[in-house]
Amino acid sequence: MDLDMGKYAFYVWGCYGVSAVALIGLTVLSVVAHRDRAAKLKALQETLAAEKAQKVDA
Amino acid sequence: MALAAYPRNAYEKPMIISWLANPERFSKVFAPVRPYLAAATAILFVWGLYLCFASPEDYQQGDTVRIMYIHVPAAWMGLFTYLVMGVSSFFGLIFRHALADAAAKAAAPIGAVFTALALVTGSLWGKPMWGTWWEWDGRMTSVLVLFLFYIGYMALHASIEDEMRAAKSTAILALIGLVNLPIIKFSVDWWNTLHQGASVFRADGPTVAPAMLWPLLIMALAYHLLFIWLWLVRIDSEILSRKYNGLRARISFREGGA
Amino acid sequence: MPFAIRVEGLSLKKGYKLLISELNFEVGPGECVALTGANGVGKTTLLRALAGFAPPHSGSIRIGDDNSDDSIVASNSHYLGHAESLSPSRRVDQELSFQCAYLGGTAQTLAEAVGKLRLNGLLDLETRMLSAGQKRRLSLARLLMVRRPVWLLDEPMSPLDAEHRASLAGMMQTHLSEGGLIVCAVHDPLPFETRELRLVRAEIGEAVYG
Amino acid sequence: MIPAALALLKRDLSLAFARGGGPVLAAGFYITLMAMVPLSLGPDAQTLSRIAPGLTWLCLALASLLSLERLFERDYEDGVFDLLRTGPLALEAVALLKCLAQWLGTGLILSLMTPVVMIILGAPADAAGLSLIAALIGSLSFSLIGGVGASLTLGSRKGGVLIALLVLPFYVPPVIFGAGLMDAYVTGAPIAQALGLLGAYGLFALALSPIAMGAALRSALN
Repeated sequence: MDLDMGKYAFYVWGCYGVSAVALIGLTVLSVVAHRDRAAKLKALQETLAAEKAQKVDA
Repeated sequence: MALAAYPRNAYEKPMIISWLANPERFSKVFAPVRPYLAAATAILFVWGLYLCFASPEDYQQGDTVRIMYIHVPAAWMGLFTYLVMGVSSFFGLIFRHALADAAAKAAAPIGAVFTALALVTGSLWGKPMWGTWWEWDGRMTSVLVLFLFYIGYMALHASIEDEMRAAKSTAILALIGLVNLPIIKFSVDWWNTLHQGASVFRADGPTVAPAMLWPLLIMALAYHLLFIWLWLVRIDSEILSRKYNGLRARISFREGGA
Repeated sequence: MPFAIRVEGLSLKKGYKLLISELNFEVGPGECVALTGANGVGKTTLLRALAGFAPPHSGSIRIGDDNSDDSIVASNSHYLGHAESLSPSRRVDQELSFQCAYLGGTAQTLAEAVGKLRLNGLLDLETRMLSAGQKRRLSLARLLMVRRPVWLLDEPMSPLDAEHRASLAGMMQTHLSEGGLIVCAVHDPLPFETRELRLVRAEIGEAVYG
Repeated sequence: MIPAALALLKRDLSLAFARGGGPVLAAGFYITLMAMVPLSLGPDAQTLSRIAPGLTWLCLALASLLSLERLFERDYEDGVFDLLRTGPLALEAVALLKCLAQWLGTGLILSLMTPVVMIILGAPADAAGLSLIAALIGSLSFSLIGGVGASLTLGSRKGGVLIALLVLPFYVPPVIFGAGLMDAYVTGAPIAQALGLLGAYGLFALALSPIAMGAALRSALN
């Protein structure tokens, strides 16, 4: 492993840094959005099921 | 006299053209695959990044050669994603698959990020190598236009409220873009030869030494897997939100009254 | 073979919602079908599908004898929707002569339509200055300027006053007596014999994709 | 069919010219833009004459964007398309005729002004004929591609800016070929290739854009 980039440190680490931020950011956004939507859908489905159950009881 | 025809119950079975085109089934099949895909992506990234810094310096470019390992895959993925979007849009438009629309929409932001990374890392590579942040050569200009396509595509999708219409309009845009990209690339290359004196890049780009091939290949593979994984997550997001909207529409329909 | 509309197994969607499912009906020459039903039940959607503006989700619409080709539907029918298809900055006579030339009428049929609908006093006005009733009468002119067997009318009476309602009813009856067909979305019953097609709200099942 | 097409063309032209809308606006914008050039770059004749052809093409492309937003929007909102669709013309033909009317109302006038503007900026006077032909082909391509952008954004909330964003990448080839053509002429290089490419792109736009506009309009209108 050679982690000393010498005089090019700014450019090399800049590239890897920007790429890491962008790709990790995209991943986090995608996964969080996915979780949110799954939770929202589940909540709605549960309310509907509860309503239905109530109707059957009544 | 009333006609004897009344609309029947509107319960509809989704049309099955191909097995996986059913969004429900698509979700079910790929949900268990996604964690493995995520793990494989992570492993490949660790391995690839190790190779990036374990490989020797280039005798000409020195340490900046390590930029290539993330720049070139990003550029490839920018193009590849557009191809994926174009093909998805084609299926969405011709066969009216809702899943294909979702697939095209889900791919766009990923492609935009890859393309932006290609531009930024290219610029950061160009400065130490050629002494300039930006060179108006054919390749960079074309990638910039590609990036603008992604922006336009996403802006168009966001600006049309009706989901079906948005899908259709953006699919048409993606297809026109697919046909036009080679023409734009050609025109930019033609323009570049016209003004060749200004260009500092070699037309064929740097040749890759074998020792540098491995890190490049592994990183490219990691980028591909990352794309596929993110794509699947985002498609599933789309399916979930459509299902949610469908349920909402059904409730408002039921409670709407006359 | 006289004209007829045959609708078989027709399903129509609006967005993700299936509004009309498996609808069957026929309209023969000299017949007027009155579409009734609550708001949002799909009357306009059905009329637009009959005009060939939106493809059916499934099923078929046949107009005439054999096929339901888009252009054939269009050139055999008049569609009058809620929007009056008028440009606000153009004068009434300009709009009339454009519609007449575009749809294939003649100067003579134009003059006749103007006479029958008593549009003479409006000809030099810009359409944005007209009242809703006047605009509707202007739209009705194309039914007379260019003879077509099928009239698809979306609540044609609503902006008109009593006098003009009666005269439109007369126009429709004349059209029927000449062997024409009318499909007409209405809220109030028409003052002549019609067949009623009542659309009922479809029970939406699962969220529908595609 | 032909009387219907003529009637539609006549109507759209009269709408375009009514109250000095599109054409005067586009011409005024074009001139203003060109007047800004020496003001921003300095009046040095040598610099100006070198960049005149390219700048003219850039301004032509920008001015062509102006009236696109209203190309289909007004008829869409007024429900005129319901009437147009019950006529003898296919939606593709309707769209093409509307583009043609829009071009006659703006692109043609901008093209006629192009040689004058170029010469004012210092291009040689004998380039006038060629620049007119190139501008005619170029502006027609701009109108057709612009029509596609206008049909795609129909009914969306941010019409104008969005059309520009969608359409400008597709303006790249004609701008390159057109400006390259004038460059070649001024420097004495052969012009056949650039002219051929410009014409080919125009034909390509003519063939493809009605199909795309028809599909987009159909989806917006149903």
